[in-house]
Amino acid sequence: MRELLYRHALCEALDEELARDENVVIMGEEVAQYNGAYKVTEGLWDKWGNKRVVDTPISEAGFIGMGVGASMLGVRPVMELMFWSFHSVAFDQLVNNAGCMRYMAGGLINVPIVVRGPANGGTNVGATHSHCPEGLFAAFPGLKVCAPATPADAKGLMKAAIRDNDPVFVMENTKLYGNPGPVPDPAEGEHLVPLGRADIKREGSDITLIAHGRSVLHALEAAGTLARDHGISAEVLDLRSIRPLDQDAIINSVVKTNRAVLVDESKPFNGVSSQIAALIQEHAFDHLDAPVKRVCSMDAPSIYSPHIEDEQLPNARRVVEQVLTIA
Amino acid sequence: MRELLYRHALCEALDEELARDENVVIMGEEVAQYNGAYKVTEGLWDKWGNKRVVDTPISEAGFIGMGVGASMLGVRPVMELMFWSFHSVAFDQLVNNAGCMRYMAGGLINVPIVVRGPANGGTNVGATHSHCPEGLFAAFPGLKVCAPATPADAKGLMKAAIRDNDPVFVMENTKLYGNPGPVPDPAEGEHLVPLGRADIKREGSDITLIAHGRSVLHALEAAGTLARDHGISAEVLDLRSIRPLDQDAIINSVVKTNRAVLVDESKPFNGVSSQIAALIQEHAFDHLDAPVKRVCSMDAPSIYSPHIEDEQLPNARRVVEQVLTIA
Amino acid sequence: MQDPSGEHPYAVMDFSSSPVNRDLSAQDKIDYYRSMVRIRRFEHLALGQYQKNRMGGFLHLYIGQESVAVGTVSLMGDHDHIITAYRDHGHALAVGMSMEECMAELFGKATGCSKGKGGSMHFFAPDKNFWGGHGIVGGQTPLGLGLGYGLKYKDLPGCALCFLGDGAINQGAFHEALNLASLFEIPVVYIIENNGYSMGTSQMRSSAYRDCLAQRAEAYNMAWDLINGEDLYEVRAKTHIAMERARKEHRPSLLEIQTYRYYGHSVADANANKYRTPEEIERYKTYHDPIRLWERRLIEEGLMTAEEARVHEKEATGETVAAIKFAENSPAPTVEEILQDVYCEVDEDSEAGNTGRHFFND
Amino acid sequence: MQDPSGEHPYAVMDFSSSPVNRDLSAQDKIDYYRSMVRIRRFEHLALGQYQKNRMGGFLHLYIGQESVAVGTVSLMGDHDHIITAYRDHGHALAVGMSMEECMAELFGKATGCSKGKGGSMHFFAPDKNFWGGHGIVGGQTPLGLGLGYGLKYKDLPGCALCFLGDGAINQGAFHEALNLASLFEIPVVYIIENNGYSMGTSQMRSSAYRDCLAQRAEAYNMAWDLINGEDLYEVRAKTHIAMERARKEHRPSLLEIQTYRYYGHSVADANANKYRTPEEIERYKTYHDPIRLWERRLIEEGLMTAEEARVHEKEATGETVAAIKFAENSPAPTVEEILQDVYCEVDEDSEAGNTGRHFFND
Ligand SMILES: Cc1ncc(C[n+]2csc(CCOP(=O)(O)OP(=O)(O)O)c2C)c(N)n1
Ligand SMILES: Cc1ncc(C[n+]2csc(CCOP(=O)(O)OP(=O)(O)O)c2C)c(N)n1
Ligand SMILES: [Mg+2]
Ligand SMILES: [Mg+2]
Repeated sequence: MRELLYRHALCEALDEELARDENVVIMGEEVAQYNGAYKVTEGLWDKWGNKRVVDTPISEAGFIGMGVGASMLGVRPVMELMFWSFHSVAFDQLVNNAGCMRYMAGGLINVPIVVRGPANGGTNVGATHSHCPEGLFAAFPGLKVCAPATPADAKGLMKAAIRDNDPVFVMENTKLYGNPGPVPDPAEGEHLVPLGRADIKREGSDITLIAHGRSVLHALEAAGTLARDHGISAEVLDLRSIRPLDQDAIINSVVKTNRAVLVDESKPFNGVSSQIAALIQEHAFDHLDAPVKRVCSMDAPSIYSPHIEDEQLPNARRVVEQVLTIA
Repeated sequence: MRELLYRHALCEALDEELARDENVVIMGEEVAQYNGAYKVTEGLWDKWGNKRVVDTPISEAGFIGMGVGASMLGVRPVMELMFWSFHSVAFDQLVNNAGCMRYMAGGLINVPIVVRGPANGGTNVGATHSHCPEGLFAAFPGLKVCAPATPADAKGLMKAAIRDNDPVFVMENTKLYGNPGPVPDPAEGEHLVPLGRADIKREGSDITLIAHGRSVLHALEAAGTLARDHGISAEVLDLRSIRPLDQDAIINSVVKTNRAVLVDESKPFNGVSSQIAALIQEHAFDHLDAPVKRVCSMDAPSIYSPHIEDEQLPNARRVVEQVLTIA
Repeated sequence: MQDPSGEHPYAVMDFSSSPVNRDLSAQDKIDYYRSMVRIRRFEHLALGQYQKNRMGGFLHLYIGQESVAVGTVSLMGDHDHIITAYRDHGHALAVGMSMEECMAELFGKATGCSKGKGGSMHFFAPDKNFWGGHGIVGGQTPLGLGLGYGLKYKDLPGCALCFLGDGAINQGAFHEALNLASLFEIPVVYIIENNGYSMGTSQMRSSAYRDCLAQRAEAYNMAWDLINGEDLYEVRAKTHIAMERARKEHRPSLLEIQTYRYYGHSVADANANKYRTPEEIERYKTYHDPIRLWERRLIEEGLMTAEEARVHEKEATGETVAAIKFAENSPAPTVEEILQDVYCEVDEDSEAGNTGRHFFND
Repeated sequence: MQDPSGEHPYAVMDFSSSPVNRDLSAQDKIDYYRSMVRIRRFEHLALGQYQKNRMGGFLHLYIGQESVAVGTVSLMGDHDHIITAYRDHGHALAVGMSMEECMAELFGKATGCSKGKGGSMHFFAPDKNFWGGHGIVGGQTPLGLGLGYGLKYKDLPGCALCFLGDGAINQGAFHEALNLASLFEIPVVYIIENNGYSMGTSQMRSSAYRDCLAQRAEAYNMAWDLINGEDLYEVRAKTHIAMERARKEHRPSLLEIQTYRYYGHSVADANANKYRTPEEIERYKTYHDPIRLWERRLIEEGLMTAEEARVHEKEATGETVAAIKFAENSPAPTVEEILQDVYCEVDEDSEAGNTGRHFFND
């Protein structure tokens, strides 16, 4: 299969959806003339012009609310937050106007928007720019959240998100943008990855490593080490979508392996993995041979120092260490 | 002991701290001349005047950021959000400026502010006004969160919060404001309740009910029913403070009872109880005779209808039902 | 009958011959009267029901401000859209929502416009181009911008009317929306319903400004106007200009309509007579009531008699009483319904709605 | 040497005899020169280190804007405070932070001003009344208000200087802060450093306004002024007026200082020469460079020779080289240090810091 970079897979998804549906409009800071701060939208303004690819001022609450409002009339805005961290200045528009409006209107309204951008630490940009808010938003019924780890999933989830009739928040990752990976050729048909379906990225029998986003790569690396150095066969389950969540896949895997370590770049208090741990102990209680363990970012605001930031984040070494405590 | 209403206990705390420290200033919408939308600050403007009790425009980001800035110079603002739900328009100031600034400054700064107000559903004001964000904020290292259930705890925690040198978010409850309860007389000395210390509100041996805020009352009511109708002795542990968290008290109780049901008005995905469940299964795995169960608000935006909203929230009946599934 | 205090800050001109008013039929003018009266009766009787505990939460009454909703909505065509804050009953009835669905919503019944899920602050009727009813102060202002954006994007010849209160202008989202509206040339008309107070805080205590609130538009190089809300003709005349500017030139405006609310901020407002004097309230009722003034006008124009006015009032009362009965007799939502209307895909039972776990109840 | 394009939008007046400039000593004026040169050298050499991968994240260079930080900070007294956005090296050095602690911070070392925790965007020196260094666009503007509030609350005779970019003015928090500043009469001076662009977006494409950005202050009944940033005398003269207004009358101001950045938005800005022409950049460097203009001025005034100027540059280079060495030789923070500086009570080992679990690491 042809290889694409994660960022180009996203761009291809946007391009295809722009072509498919004239209501799709890309907007955000520097997405048009500048080609995107991280070049995800590269070439789209040249190709699609001012109407379909729109630069906005630095007014996240304003333009995201604008997108929500326009979506009520059938426009389908795909809005970039240059960093997902900037959710903090648009929070009301995101959780109340995107998340609650359908409900408060008794179902008369739906809000088919996508908000996308990178949501991760690891790039030495400090605490305010390194939030991982996927668990935070998944906490709000009415919102959907996904976090692709590979180029193929990035493309497939982005296309599914754009076609979804509910608000979907796509959490990308600056550390993945440059990663290559196989992505099906458009000539062979549409490549869509449904929200709510996890993916076993590596089969195993002794323990389940559950992750999403870049943590999947740490889990895979750890699984390699575990197999090679410790004779432990680890299954790696990539959640891909946080809400809807593929709970069946989680429980099935844990029922098979009887052990789980969750890898999650969130901070530990109410990270995505807090919820997964709570679910596993509830739904697979009798199948667990050991407590569910978690590998999260160290519990402090994100540090700047490039010498040490990677130590704050999950990494394969820390995953292996946690696995060895229970396997 | 004399009885005070929850709101008056809070007011007494504010009044005492205004007297103790001339840097304490109360601010928020309608807190002064109007006496507070929920009358928590009643009489304080009359007594302390314009400098110490300040009405603000409807600009939550502006005045909370202002409070954070002033606190760096030694002022100790106690800021009311008329509803904690309005955190959504001040989120950046709350999580980044209050929560991360000390860290980003390498500890050169501290932010001794209190943000307070009601954080609850149950008053038929709809989805945007009924958020329970205690778990959401406890997720941010740098912030502290507490949620008193009784007048005495309300007073004691508020005073501790004001004296704390870190940002403390006090989650009150409109459904509790009118509740009476014993509160120690100031004549007998300062009444302080430290953050980070849970309180056993009822002793028991068969199961632990863990709650905070108004859910403590549901847990107590359920414990009564369980004792009376089912011969089950339930211990009720009131967390009081979410972060810092009294993990020892939680684990000790579960080690004793071997079972736990968490009662939590949060929505279930990443509610406070998700984190507690994750902690219990990790730290008391071998002591659990059954999965940790949770009673949360039903997983939808908060409904308006007064006929049905109480059914969306935790209540004693639902707690009893959950207990009976595992005890 | 001139307000003897002379305090009213603006000159009173006659706008009856403005282009948009000149050709109004007698029936049109009487319809406006009926529309205002219906709002007032609806709310008066709703207040009574509130006091009898038939509804929960807040009830923000619009009484005193009726000319604003009726005057502006009367200008709306098929492609014009409207959105407002939580004080939304007037706009809802003005766009043609039935008293039944509105009253049932207040009663929290499944027959309510929002199925009992939204309540007083969250009336919606997308089929009538009415997009709510929003509780977070200022939160609706970017949505209104989005309605205008959508119209322009789809090349439709309409505009969006976005209402907010005098206290709401100090929210950050509104500022962002104004800049975007002007910069992107969005067909939106922002209308500040200036009733002088945000809860218990007077305009002076909440906003810094030069001559009036709408003047803030100048900062964004945006057109603005100040309107005497007690005069339906003036409301129509000036709002029409702004709507035409939006529709034809894609240029936004900021209007400030001076008006007054007779009741407290909400029914729960215990201080309604403290932060303003009883005299102030009486003065408005006596000299500035938009319904009484319109009634007098129609009588002067020979289009309606005082007796006919009473008949309209009676009809409105009857309609409201029937709506109350309807609301009373309607079923409440069920527990199962709590989980509906969260996700469109789930409600529609689509493939996406059936993939993965959407709800996390125990 | 007049810009032949004549594009510069403001008239050039001579502010050397303004009250605040009149009595400057030769040494003062030379110090300003040295201060600007130190900033520029520091950043030039930092850029080199960045390109050698000695630091991570962003590096937003201030080169071209030095007169703004140096001119305004030169007016600060003991009770004046300052806060800015992420383009903060100039302000940091101007208030007297050492090159060592600044360079070490860029290198992510424990000896950095923020112990390697903040990085380029988050320099802090509370002992020098410098409160950062803030990465969220506009997020610092309510903090600046709070500094002014604190001064007034404590009855101190100072003011707060709060800097922001031309792109930041469209954030909601700034609007809220302006209204509060004017309404509460807070001694704060907001200073827009208008370098014409927010990342790749020109002022015209991001902001709607009438004549200039600072004019938005009128909406809040606030004083404002427009300043030619290439002239240190003008920066000082006009900023001084605003600071005095704040200190003596507790009235805020909004200043717009027109300036220019020579490099990209950050070093990572690959498009720096696309959204503006190389000619535009060259024109600024040739005709409007604040350091060269100040140098010429001092030479004309007979206070400094060209040779002396070169000596100052050399000294600044030497100082920066030493700072780089210091940064290189400093230790990185340890893993344990990641968990320090989160909670004051924990760091101080107080009772509150020891009650309950504060951190939730596995
Ligand atoms: C963000 C936010 N802050 C505070 C409130 C509480 N609140 C509701 S209405 C109101 C006053 C608004 O006044 P105004 O905008 O003048 O509208 P009016 O009530 O006069 O129609 C306040 C403070 C809210 N709903 N949302
Ligand atoms: C809320 C927020 N949105 C977006 C960004 C990303 N960003 C950082 S700087 C910048 C441009 C700011 O331009 P301006 O205010 O003119 O300041 P300058 O860089 O010119 O100094 C943008 C978009 C951010 N840091 N915060
Ligand atoms: Mg008002
Ligand atoms: Mg700029």
